[in-house]
Amino acid sequence: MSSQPQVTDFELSPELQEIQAMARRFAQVEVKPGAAERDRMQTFPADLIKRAAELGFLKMSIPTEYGGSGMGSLANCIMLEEVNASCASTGVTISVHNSLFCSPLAKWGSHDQKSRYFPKMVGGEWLGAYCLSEAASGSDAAALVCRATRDGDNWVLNGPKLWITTGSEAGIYIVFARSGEDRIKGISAFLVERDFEGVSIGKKERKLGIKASPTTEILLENVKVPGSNLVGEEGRGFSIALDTLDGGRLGIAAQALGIAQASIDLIREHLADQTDARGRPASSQNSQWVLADLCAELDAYRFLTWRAAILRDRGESVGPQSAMAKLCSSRLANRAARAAVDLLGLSGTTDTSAAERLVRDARITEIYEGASDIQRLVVARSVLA
Amino acid sequence: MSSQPQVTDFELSPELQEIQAMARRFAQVEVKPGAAERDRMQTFPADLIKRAAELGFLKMSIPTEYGGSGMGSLANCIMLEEVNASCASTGVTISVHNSLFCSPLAKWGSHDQKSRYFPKMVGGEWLGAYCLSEAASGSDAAALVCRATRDGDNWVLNGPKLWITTGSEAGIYIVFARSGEDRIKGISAFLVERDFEGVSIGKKERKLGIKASPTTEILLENVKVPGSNLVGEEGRGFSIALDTLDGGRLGIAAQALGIAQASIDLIREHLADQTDARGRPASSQNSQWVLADLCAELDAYRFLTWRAAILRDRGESVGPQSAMAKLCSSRLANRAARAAVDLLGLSGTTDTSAAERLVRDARITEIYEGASDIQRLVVARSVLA
Amino acid sequence: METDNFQLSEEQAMILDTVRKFAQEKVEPKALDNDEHSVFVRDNLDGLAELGMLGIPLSEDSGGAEMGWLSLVVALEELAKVCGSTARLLLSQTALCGLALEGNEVVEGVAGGDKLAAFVGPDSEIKASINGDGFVLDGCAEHVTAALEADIVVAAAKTMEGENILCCLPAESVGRESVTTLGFRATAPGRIRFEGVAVSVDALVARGSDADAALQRVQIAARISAGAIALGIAEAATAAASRYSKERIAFGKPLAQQQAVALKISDCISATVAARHMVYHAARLLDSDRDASAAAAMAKLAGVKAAIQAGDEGIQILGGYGFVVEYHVERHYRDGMTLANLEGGTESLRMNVVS
Amino acid sequence: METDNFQLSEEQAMILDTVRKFAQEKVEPKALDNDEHSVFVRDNLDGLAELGMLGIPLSEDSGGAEMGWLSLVVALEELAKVCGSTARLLLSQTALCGLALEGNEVVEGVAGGDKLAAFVGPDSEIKASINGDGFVLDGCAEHVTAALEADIVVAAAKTMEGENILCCLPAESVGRESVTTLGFRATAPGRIRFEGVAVSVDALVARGSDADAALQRVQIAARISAGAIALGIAEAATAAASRYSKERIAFGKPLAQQQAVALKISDCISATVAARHMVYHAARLLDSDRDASAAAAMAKLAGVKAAIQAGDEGIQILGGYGFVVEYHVERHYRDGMTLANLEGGTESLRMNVVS
Repeated sequence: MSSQPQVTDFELSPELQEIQAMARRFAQVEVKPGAAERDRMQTFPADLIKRAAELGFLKMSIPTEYGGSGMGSLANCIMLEEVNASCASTGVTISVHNSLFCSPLAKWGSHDQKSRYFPKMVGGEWLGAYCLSEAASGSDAAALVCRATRDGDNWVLNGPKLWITTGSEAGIYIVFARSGEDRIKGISAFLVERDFEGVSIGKKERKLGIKASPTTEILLENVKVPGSNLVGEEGRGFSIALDTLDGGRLGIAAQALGIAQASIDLIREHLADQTDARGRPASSQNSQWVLADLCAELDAYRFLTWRAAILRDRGESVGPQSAMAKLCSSRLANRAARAAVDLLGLSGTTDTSAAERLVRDARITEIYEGASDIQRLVVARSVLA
Repeated sequence: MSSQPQVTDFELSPELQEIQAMARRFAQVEVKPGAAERDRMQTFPADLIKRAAELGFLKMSIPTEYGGSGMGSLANCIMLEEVNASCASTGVTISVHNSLFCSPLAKWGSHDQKSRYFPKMVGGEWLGAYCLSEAASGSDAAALVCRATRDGDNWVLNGPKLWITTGSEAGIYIVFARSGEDRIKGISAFLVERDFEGVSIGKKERKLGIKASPTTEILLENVKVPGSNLVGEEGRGFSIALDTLDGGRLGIAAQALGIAQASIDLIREHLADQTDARGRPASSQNSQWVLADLCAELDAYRFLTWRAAILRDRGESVGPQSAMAKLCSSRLANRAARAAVDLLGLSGTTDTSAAERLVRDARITEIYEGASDIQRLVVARSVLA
Repeated sequence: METDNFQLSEEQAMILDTVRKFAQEKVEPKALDNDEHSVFVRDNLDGLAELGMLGIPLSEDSGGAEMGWLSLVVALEELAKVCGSTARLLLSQTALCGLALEGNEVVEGVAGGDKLAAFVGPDSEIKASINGDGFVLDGCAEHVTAALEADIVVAAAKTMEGENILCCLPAESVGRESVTTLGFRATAPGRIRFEGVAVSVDALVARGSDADAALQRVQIAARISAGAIALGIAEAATAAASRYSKERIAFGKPLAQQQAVALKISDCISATVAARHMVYHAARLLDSDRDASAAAAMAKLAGVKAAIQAGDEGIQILGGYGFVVEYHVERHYRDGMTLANLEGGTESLRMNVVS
Repeated sequence: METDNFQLSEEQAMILDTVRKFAQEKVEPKALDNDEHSVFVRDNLDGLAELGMLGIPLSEDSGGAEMGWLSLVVALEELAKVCGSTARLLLSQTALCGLALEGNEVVEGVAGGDKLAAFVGPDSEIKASINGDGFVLDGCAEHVTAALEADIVVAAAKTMEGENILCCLPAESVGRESVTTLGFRATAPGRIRFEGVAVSVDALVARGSDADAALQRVQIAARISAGAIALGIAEAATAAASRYSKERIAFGKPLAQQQAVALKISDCISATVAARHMVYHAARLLDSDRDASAAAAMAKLAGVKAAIQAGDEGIQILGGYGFVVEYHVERHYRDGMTLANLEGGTESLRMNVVS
């Protein structure tokens, strides 16, 4: 589809509209009803992930030659926005699988790796996860210390990884570890199966939001990884990690757009009940003005996200464009959710409405896959280059 | 051009890129150098307007059958952003001529009216102006009291109009006057030549910004207007006025984008001088972060503006889309210009830099052709409809 | 950010010391766990009662200590630094229920902590209909502090004719349901349903202009008190962010040396200091019997703004650590946002400033 | 928004009355014209001198009234309500030049108003090189109050070795150029060029740690004073918007009854009240010889924020009328933004709060 325009005069192509409609139906009918309960009980949405796989949502970043649909970033964003509008925990699970695992494997992996692993990913038999962060390396990702030591044809990995989304539910991880001393060029990427000896799930985080998505430590103790599981060349890990995040950020931007849309929908429904005798809005100017501002920005940042996704689908480098999309969308998601809490009054602070969950889920979008200050840094460097 | 896409995958068509390049050259080479001086001396940019006419910028909203190029809203926005980045006074003069005069005449005027007047407008012999506001009717436009009384085949107009952009420099005005009692349906639109007896230029405003664009009162005292100069039907004036503003707002959104871009350029140049030994930015994080935020939003609101212009070019009603574009872009223009003043330090508050002019010019974009609260009302009504 | 710049009296300084010690020794250790598992902080209220810190601003006739509202502000601020729920419960028991009941015989039990009370304010728009000498109440209050554990419910309601009434009911007479709340989870929050609840003449605390006056007093005092809680939350979140930024090393130096981080903390400090001025000023107006209505609205607005800003920026500075419960900032953020909607939402308070 | 809630002393209340009367009777009538045509407001400074209001905070030894900084704050606030330029000129003459010259024989002329002085602060980064016993200065100060009309120039400069010096030069010895400024247009603002300007030992006011201390004193006092001007601007713009909103009819009712308008005014009032607390508090710290450094930074930040917000929203509420000179608000907006960059820009002040 890369040769056909995806967005013409700001409208999605018919193919993308179809994906959007399908994702919206799935999200509203199947994902939304249990979202509050899953959040409260911290239940992983295993059944929904299976359904998502049936709908083809887990194979969108997998090339057609390996059984995927190779739909690309924009299709992924369109789908993710819809799912996230109903449940951010379900959304991030799909986003990580597609953007942070399948996407780099498709781009940097060997034919052998793809042939071995993609068949398990296409239908969701295995979910993928991404292991970059450590206790002492968050925004400063290159400070990671997890070691990869050569042992004949194999590598031996050692050291805990932190903040791993889908950590306890994934079948396979892309792990970034230090194979050499150079801060940047000493990092390599490895495919590590959950069932490799020495892999274990550490502490599960107790979090503010996305509580149905397990965030865990992944402990690697003398994990023997075959040399054939090195992704790309030795020492390319950091550039693979960053390039992957450029794409992942689009998934998070889409998540933020979905949360913003859901918050706006809540406000709209709340205000729609308040009409005067002539059927005109009788809600306060304040609430109408807030709604108007949010709607305008949502449209604007959706375009920003689509633009970056299209560039990425063309194979162009999208560091700053992707950063802009995540920066703006994630801020909006938080503003919109806080506005929903605010405007819904006492109901906004209890689970009578979805606002209190949206405001908790929104908060992570400004943090993970590169905090907002990192996005600003990326944009500023590019503008000043 | 309406059948061809104007923007494909967020890129302008080659034709529009050409207009953009031509406008940018004109703006940077011819418009920019004298802008500070014109502002200080409050000099109308008569020569530049002639040059703009030569480049075809004054006939873009005039249909080809009357000698225009009928380029439409998006082309107009593209051109206006560039001109406004150099001089908002020049920009608004062109915007009013195109969007608030030629555009409604093309849409609502009779063949006779177009045949009589467009030939004078095509080359800028006459500039057009738009007379809606009065002392007691700003945002509440329907409260206007200027009277139009029938006198045989003619109409007689009486009453002062206020805040008329290009007031003293225009050759012709579209005047909204009360021809009947009904608050809305009692308003009609008339073409009033500057040289009609009884038309005179009242007080010239002393303003915060756009000082090279004369804002004046237009006094109408027993002005006899031929019946053939009624635009559209009697009583349609208010809907013509509002529809025209939907388009005009896109011109102001483009103006705001231009001011924002110019402010960002100033900041970028200021920070570009500050590099470390390795050539990397050495400016403060604060200034880089501010720059990044502004750049991201500028891209986003430019898309918002283009989207609305495309819809308008298709003949669709664009009330809310146009309101969103003006609301966001005008707020950004002010934020960007204030940031420029702030980050340029002591130079930001003197005419050593353009920042102090940009911050004064930016302020009007949130006010004219519908203040921001009116834009919010339009968006909220549409979302809650 | 020392409070001694703010000219506290010796008595107030004593209260500050006492409550701070209690807060740090008794309240803080269990705060995280109480919030996470919605454990009601009754023991903290009892502890405050033992210290004589429960009826601080209430009159001596009511069993209070008559030490003024600024004294309560200082106490709430200290408690909120470690546990918003405990502060919230103290506010409810004192500034809402205790104050509303002043002059009523029940008040001593409330001021002393023997009777736990829950307050249903005018925000909930409970309807009262005349029923003989008494009334019947209908309606639903969505988020009531201590609803599930209270012995008595103090409720405001309005008749069709617009008359306000204030009554005190046994908790068994109303419907009570558990709700999950965004913040203040350790306050036993609940929904209270009034479905034809009869109010006898005995249960009536005030009506007409007496009820108006009582509700007005409660509104002002509760807003100032809420401002104080917000202030404590803002300080705690700012302090947590500041501490973390000095310890955490990234890109070869402490986070605090990143200008972007330092500026966020700076802005939180400014907002917090502004809020403290507003809250203390409003409390002093009230303590000197001057009109504190607009000042109280501004105090709560400034406090809540600072609390949400500090919670939000605190989470951002801590990054992943800000998003997990162990670092407390996410709790401060939730409590701050929740507080914004209690005792008058932001929109209505902003209108109060100009009316 | 009465200042009497802010516990002024009798002396301060007297200053307030005197300056308010002068401001309304003498300053206000010409304020618009002075700004529009860049007429230097020397006559206002002379008028203040006659009233004994020029050297308010300066020591008696310096020819001042030794009435404290809060007294100056009150005076500046009143003047800024009607004419930012006059307030700005008073600040320059007193809090910058007068204070910098304390202990120097020239100061009496400055405190009494006989000698008009202009101040070039450390912001301008003037370079000093050693030249025998004295120095030679090079550099350019971009925006200096009273530059074009001053008799003397008080300048800070720094040597290659990092030593600060403070000197007092005859105005003829420096290059002076007119600049058009965004705000404070009636202060005879100018650019001052130092191109090898010789500073003799006699012209040296202080050097080394003495200069550091003097500049530190000036910085703190000037920031508090700037905060006071910002406060006056904020109040004036808010008052103008409020007045207009009550008079202007749109959609069949006064603008003030549109909630969106009322909320804008409400937010301006809150910001202004917060700023007043911060400014008065900082002045009181300074008057009681306590460290006012962070408080001064916060005071200026809060003041400028309120001034720009009120100017901006004021223009928005007035609409077209806000954009023209006759309604004054556009001037308040320009003065407020200009003030933000004088006596330390926003970024550096925010850093000062945490350092």
